[in-house]
Amino acid sequence: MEIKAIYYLIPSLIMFCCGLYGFLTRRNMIAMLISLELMLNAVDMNFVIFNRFLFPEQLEGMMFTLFAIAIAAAETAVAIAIIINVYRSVNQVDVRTLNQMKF
Amino acid sequence: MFTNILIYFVVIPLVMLGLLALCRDVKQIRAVAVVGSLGLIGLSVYVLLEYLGIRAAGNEDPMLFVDSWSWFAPLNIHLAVGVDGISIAMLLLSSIIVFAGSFASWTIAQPKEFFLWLILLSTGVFGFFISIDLFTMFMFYEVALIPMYLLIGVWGSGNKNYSAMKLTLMLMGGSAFLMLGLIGIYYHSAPEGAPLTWNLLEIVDNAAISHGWQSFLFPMTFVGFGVLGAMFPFHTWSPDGHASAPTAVSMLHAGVLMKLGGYGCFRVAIYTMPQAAHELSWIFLILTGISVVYGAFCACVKTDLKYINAYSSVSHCGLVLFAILMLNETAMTGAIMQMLSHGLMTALFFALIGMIYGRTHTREITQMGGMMQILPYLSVCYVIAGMASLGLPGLSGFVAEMTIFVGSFKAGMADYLAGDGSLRLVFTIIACCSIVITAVYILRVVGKLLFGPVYDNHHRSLTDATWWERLSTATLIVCVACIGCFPNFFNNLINFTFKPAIFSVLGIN
Amino acid sequence: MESVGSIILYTIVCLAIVIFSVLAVTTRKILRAATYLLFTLFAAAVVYFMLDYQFLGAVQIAVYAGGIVVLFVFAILLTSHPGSNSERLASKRRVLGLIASILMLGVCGYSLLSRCNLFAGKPEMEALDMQTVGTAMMGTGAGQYLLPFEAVSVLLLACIIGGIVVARKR
Amino acid sequence: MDYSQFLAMKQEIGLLVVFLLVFLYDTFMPRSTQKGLPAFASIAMLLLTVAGCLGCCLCSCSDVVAFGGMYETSPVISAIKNILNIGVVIVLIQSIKWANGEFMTMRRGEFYELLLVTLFGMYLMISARHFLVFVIGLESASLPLAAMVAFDKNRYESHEAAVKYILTAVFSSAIFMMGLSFVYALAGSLYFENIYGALFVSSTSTMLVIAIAFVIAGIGFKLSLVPFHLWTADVYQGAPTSVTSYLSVISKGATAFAFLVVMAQVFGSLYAQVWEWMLYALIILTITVGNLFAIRQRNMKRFLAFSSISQAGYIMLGVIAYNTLGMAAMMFYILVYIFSNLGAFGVIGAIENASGKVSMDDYRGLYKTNPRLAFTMMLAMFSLAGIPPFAGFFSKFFIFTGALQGASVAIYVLVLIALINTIVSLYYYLLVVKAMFISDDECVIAPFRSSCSERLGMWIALFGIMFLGLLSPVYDSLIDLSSLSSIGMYFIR
Amino acid sequence: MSATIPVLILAIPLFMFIFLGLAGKKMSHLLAGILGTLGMGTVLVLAYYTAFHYFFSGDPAFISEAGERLQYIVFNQTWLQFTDRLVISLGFFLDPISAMMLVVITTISFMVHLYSLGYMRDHHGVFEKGFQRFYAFLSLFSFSMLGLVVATNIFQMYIFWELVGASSYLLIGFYYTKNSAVSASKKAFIVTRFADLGFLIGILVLSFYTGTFDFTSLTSVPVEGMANVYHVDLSTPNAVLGVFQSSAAPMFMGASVLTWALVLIFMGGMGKSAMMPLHIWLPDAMEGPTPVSALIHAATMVVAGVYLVARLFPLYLMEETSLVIVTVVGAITAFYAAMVACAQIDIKRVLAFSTISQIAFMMVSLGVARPEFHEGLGYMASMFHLFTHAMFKALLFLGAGALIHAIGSNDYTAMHGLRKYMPVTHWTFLIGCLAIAGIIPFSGFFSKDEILSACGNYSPLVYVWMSMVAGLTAFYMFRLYYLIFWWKEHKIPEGHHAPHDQAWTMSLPLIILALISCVAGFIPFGKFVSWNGEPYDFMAHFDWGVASISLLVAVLAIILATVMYRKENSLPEKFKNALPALWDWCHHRFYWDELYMFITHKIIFNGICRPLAWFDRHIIDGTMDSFAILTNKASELIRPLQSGQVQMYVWIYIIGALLLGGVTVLCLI
Repeated sequence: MEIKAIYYLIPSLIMFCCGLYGFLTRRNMIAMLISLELMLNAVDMNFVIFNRFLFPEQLEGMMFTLFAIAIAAAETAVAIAIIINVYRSVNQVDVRTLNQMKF
Repeated sequence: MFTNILIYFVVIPLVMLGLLALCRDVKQIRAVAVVGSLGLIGLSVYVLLEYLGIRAAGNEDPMLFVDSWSWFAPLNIHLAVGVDGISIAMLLLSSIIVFAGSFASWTIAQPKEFFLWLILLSTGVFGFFISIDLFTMFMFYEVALIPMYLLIGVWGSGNKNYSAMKLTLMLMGGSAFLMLGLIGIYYHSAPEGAPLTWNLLEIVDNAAISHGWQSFLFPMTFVGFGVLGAMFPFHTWSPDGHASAPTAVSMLHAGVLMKLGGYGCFRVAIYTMPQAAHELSWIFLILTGISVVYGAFCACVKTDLKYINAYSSVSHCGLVLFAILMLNETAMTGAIMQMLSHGLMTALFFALIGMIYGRTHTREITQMGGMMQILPYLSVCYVIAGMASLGLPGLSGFVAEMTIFVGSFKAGMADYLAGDGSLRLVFTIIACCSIVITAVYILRVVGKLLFGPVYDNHHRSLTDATWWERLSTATLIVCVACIGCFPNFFNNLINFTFKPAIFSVLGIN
Repeated sequence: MESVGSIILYTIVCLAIVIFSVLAVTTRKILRAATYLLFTLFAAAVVYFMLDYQFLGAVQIAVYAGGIVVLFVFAILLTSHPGSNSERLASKRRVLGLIASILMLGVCGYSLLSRCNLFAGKPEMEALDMQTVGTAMMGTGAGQYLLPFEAVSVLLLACIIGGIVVARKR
Repeated sequence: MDYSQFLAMKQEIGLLVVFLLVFLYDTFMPRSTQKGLPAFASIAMLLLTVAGCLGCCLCSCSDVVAFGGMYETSPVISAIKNILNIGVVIVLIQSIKWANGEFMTMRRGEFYELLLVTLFGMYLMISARHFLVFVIGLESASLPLAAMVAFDKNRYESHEAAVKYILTAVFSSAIFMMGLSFVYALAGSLYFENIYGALFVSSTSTMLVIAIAFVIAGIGFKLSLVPFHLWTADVYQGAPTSVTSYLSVISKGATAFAFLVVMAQVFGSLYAQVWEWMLYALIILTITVGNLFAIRQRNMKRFLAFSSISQAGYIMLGVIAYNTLGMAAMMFYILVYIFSNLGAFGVIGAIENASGKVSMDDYRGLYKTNPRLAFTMMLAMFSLAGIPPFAGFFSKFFIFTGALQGASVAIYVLVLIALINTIVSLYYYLLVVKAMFISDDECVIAPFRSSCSERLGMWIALFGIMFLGLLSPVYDSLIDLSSLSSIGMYFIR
Repeated sequence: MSATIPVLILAIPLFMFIFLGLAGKKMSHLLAGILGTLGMGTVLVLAYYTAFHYFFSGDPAFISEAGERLQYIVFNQTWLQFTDRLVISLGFFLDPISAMMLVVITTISFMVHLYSLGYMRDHHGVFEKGFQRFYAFLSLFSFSMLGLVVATNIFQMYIFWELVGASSYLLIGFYYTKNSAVSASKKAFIVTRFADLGFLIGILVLSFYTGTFDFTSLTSVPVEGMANVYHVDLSTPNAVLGVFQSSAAPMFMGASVLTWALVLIFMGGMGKSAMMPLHIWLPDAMEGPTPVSALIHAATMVVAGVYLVARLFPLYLMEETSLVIVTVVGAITAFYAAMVACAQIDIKRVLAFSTISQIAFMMVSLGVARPEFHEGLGYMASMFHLFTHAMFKALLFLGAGALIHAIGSNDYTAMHGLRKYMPVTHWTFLIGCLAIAGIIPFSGFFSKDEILSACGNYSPLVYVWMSMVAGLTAFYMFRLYYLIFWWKEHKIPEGHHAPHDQAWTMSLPLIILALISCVAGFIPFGKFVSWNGEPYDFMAHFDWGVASISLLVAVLAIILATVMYRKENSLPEKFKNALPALWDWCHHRFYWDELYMFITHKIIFNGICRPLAWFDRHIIDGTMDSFAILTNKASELIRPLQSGQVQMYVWIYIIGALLLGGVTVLCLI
């Protein structure tokens, strides 16, 4: 048996969809961020898999993932800062309570 | 640039705007308004005389005083000006009505702002009439529309918010179609490979708009301008708008702004796309033909003076578009005459209604009566305006309507005999019926409002017209009578445009 | 033809990815979610190793597992009272989430499956040494990444400033 | 390793110098002089703008590609950057009063630093010719902004807005990168040029379409195209007014141009086949939904948020036009939009600073108490609505003209829908005018005198509103630039 | 003939109108009246001079060597040019009938001007309010009527036609504070306007086919014996000749286009001349001051319809059908009006219906005129009757005016036995009655007799019918006469003056008109007026048989009237009770007004206008508003999208992105 690209891609896609599901359903903002991390990670994996299986002679996918990890870290940092900020202000992290502005 | 006389039609209002902004008290404002509008009248008379002189010398160009300055070169947009008899007639009309309107709003509240907007509006109007570049034309057209909102909204009466908004939105809706049509014309204005142009004369010369595109663009432009020309069923802004507008604004709007519609329909839609005009005219003929009688019938039951006049305007302006669509020299001449005539007499009507309303604080004819005994001057003017409206010979309405009927009938019979159906003929006859209905509603108002016993004894203490009101109305009456008595002068002035073989393409005329 | 060991490894890793992902988004304990995330990230790192990108796998472990998850844990400890943050999902929300993710799965899965070149095996690749990565990172030519490197440093600086400003009490 | 290539990035380096200066001022100048920071930053930015404009006018700089094709600059790109600079200068001037407010003391410098970094990110987005650079630019343009949105710590809305912004932004970038991974799978490269070449010869596949959809969604998020727009209103409302105005004009303008570049240089060969119709649908949705929401807004900032959504739809007409005329018109539109919207935000900011009122109901009768502000607001509204002789009319007209060049009937229909929507937009812009001018109520906003900086900002905006359209050289030069630009080569239908 | 005098004939009244209209308020009442009267006097002299010159100077421009009278255009000024050929000109057209009309109009008008100086003031000599206005309007009317009759083309005629309509409107509504006067004036204007619509369309049809408005060209129809008389070059393209000979072909709904045109034009005439069914305005028009009724609604304006048909007579001759229609309408109207006149109480209404009936006589006369019958006797008779009728009907109206002025009421019930108090009025009124009854030697006898002869030539049926109407005429006139002047006078209440004859300004016109009525019959009218210009001796065509029969009928009718009404008796009551339905119908004018009210108010106003206005406000405007409402509704509808829940935002985002891609994929596949 040969492990084909698609065998890696499908778990990665499932990971992405799990992230999506979590992002859409979790009430805790930090849990949402965790879901986001799953999504980002899935994308990273995609790049790496494509790079490795389709275009092994270059490193673009891998480099992209490398930078994407850095970006994800930065995103997480800012997002957590903001969430903590909100927590200070309203004393909870439930995203559904953040609906003062609407319509 | 400033060697061309026409540009001053825009320059003078702009200077007026500047001066108005500097004015400190109401006297200065009035002075600026009066001097400026007199200047405009003088300018238009001067242009008229020059024009006649040049024509008499045998100049056969379709437009005179033509000049063009490049503006947005990449799109070939120019500030192009030029006039023919029709534009000059319209310029005269506008300047007279601005003049009369200034006097009619002599004692308006917040005069500075009012005149600023009013003059901005007239800037647009004048600019529109002198332009022969579609872009500048459209720009001035919209410049003329938007001040209406504030003029009605701030200085209006009654349900003014609703009316102002409705009027603005509907007119802008029309100009949405128009903008699409104009850009479409631009992109088909020249044959393959030649530079595209916005210039009307060049577009007509090129005659490059293909048949298919004409049938798409013609309705766009015609409806676009038709909304302003109060074409059924896009006329409903007119009654509400007029009813709420302050006097001078009603005057200017019915007198001049609605003419933009008719003028544009001819100058842009038909002038550049004669084939489509010929083929599609039946749709609009039906609509405008309906306008004519429909407006008149509606006017018969209204009791608010301004509503009556607004519907009467629908009817009369419908006649303008109706005649334009006949695509025949006589009828189109009549259409322009009707524009002049309707402009003047409706302005007169609205001026008088405003003056009466200013005194009685009601416009319901059921609440008034016997004004002839109380306000003889205004009442007599009202009767004269009414007579002009119902087409009494010697006043302007008659000559315009007759020219239209003669021309339309000719077109209708020609169609009928050629076996092209009797639509034109039938609608001509239907349109003719409007002279009776007009008589009905005019006399109804005159009878109820002016004649009969005094309805409300409080009205007995009212005073008759002041000098500025007299001046305003007298100006208009003299003009109405002038057209009515010496129609051939105007006829010849207008007629020239229709002489050159614009429609040679179609073999019409 | 892969070795049996790698196939077994592959199976384990894949199962880990799928299971821990699902668990991370369904568990009702937030701290557990972070833990499952950590496992998932480790599994991803293993995948990178399996695909011969050892450097990347190392970075993944260092940054993600070492940095981000720790950040999460801190944040969770800051914002939640232990044991109290179990949550019950409204079924409507769940349905909506399921619709979206299944749709996503379907659309993306279809587009992946419709590419036949994805059914190819792993081609041979030269072993990636650190030198190559380093040169690519610092070079200015084609296929070299000095500009993103500099740019990402600006981004990180800005995020630090932003994080501080936001998190600062006053 | 040719580090001299950094010299190609003159504007970015200039911007970083400004950033550094602000940073140094913030860090090392004594506390007493800190109040001078806003002015200092504005002047520095102004100098940069002037230098940029001069450079643009004087040097006939040609297209430069650096970093192995990752970065490109050309006259038209410099021009759009300069346009953004102008907007930023106005924003900075208008925000001086706010930035000198009491509660900003602790983070005055940070505001400017973050703002400059986001601008740097936008520069990168515009100049990027590689998706990695593009993504970094995109993130730099949004992450610090999230922090800026959260600046107003006293207001709860600010927090909520920040959360909404950061969560959706990160989510959107995940989707965007998902799309990118597909693109990468198809083309084997992230260089625009290579992708274009690869896609040019390959056939359309499901994966490609999905990839394009995700890319459009990712960028459309920043542009707030419907249905990727939902964060916009909340964030605009919650953010401090200065940030909102920055977000609404600069961020949007930069992204719009970057979007055009991406669509042309990456997916150009698929215009007619794939993304014209996607964009077609998005434009109709954007304009219509934006307008429909704007109708019922009472909060001025939220109102302008929806107005900006529908304006984004009009801007996209320049992309769907897919020709140099459309591109120039889009740049012109962005320029005009910057002035018009900043005119409006200038007034809103001034009133908010003076009285704390942001509701349209509070604006009733404003003309009686603050005629000049009301007048400025009205002109801004007219310009946004596209009323001549204000600049907005010209930009709208040109963008429609661009869209219709050589267009099919479908595009005519699109433009007609857009035009009909202008009526709806006119309606709600006139509602503001109505509240200020026509309403008879007593105005709750007492007469006040706005600060010099605010007035200066409004004057600049007014000047732009009045004269940008009437003076043709601006548009002419934009046309010249775009007809010379290399992006033009990609405009093949 | 120089144009000066004709221009003055038109210009003086116009000037007086403008002058009195603008400056009237600034001058005294008397001065205004005198100025107006003097102006009219001048016009009278000039018009007499012109007519005299035309008939008697022997100028070859006016009369050919063979003694035929020619048409002559004194001047013709282009007023409005539609196309090269279609031109409206304003000019001055002289031919026998226009010259005659000049005389009639100026005479009556002058009399009325003079008379009004006395009439338009109360018993204390105080002038009525608006006296100057009255004279201004009279001048306007005179101007318009003169312009009408001297029209060189049909459009000029239409122009002045409208103007007389308007001046009639103004004069009927002179007492504008009275609602009845206002509505009467409105009615008059609208009814005639409606008729004018037909006229206008008729003109349009005619001018389309002939390409001209000119009477000269229009009437140069090649009827035998005409072309040489009118000296028209038939080869010109304007000539109607070719057009209608070839266009006899175009038919429309079973009639030739020419017939349609002529019938439509006749419709205009019906309106102005108050033929059935467009007569309803004329009785109401009596709300105006009585001199106005005398001038406009008896002598001049109402005969414009007759004049119009006479003017276009050669054209009518081409289409038998149109003349038959004229005859039938005339005959029915004549009888109807005579019947109604028998049952009216208001003396002015009696006179009004009498006027309708007499004009119908003229119409019938024109309708039965054929060249082959006594060389078109009917035409001449019609014109003759027009002339004599103008005189005696003006006389009767002015007399009635004197009575009304004296009594202050229009009802004969308020009068009775006035012959003692007002002898001048009595005698002149009697002369008028005799003239209209057709008693020899008063003028009416001759003209009416000619008409009956013409009818007799045409068809015995018409003859009998018209003779019956002539008898009715005599009957109702004498009924009126007796009811006014005989019977027992009312008691004069204490402190009131007895009614008495009037000032000389009022008496003089009565006397002059009475004299004319006495002698006018002896004018050899045929010498001056005939259908083709050839003079003929009308005594040669005088049918003594017809004359004696009609005289007999008239005398019998008078005797009947005498029996019934000379003294108060029960005969009328009995008669009324015997035929109550007939009386009711006659008294209520056969319910025409009610019918019109029904049509205009119930059908047009309530059935068309109101629904249309409703339609406009609710359907059309509602549609426009509904765009706004729909937009608002849509806005409301999509509001939940912006729920404030960030997860919903994202959900929409992802679904949007997937749909965007998915739908495109589906479309591409």
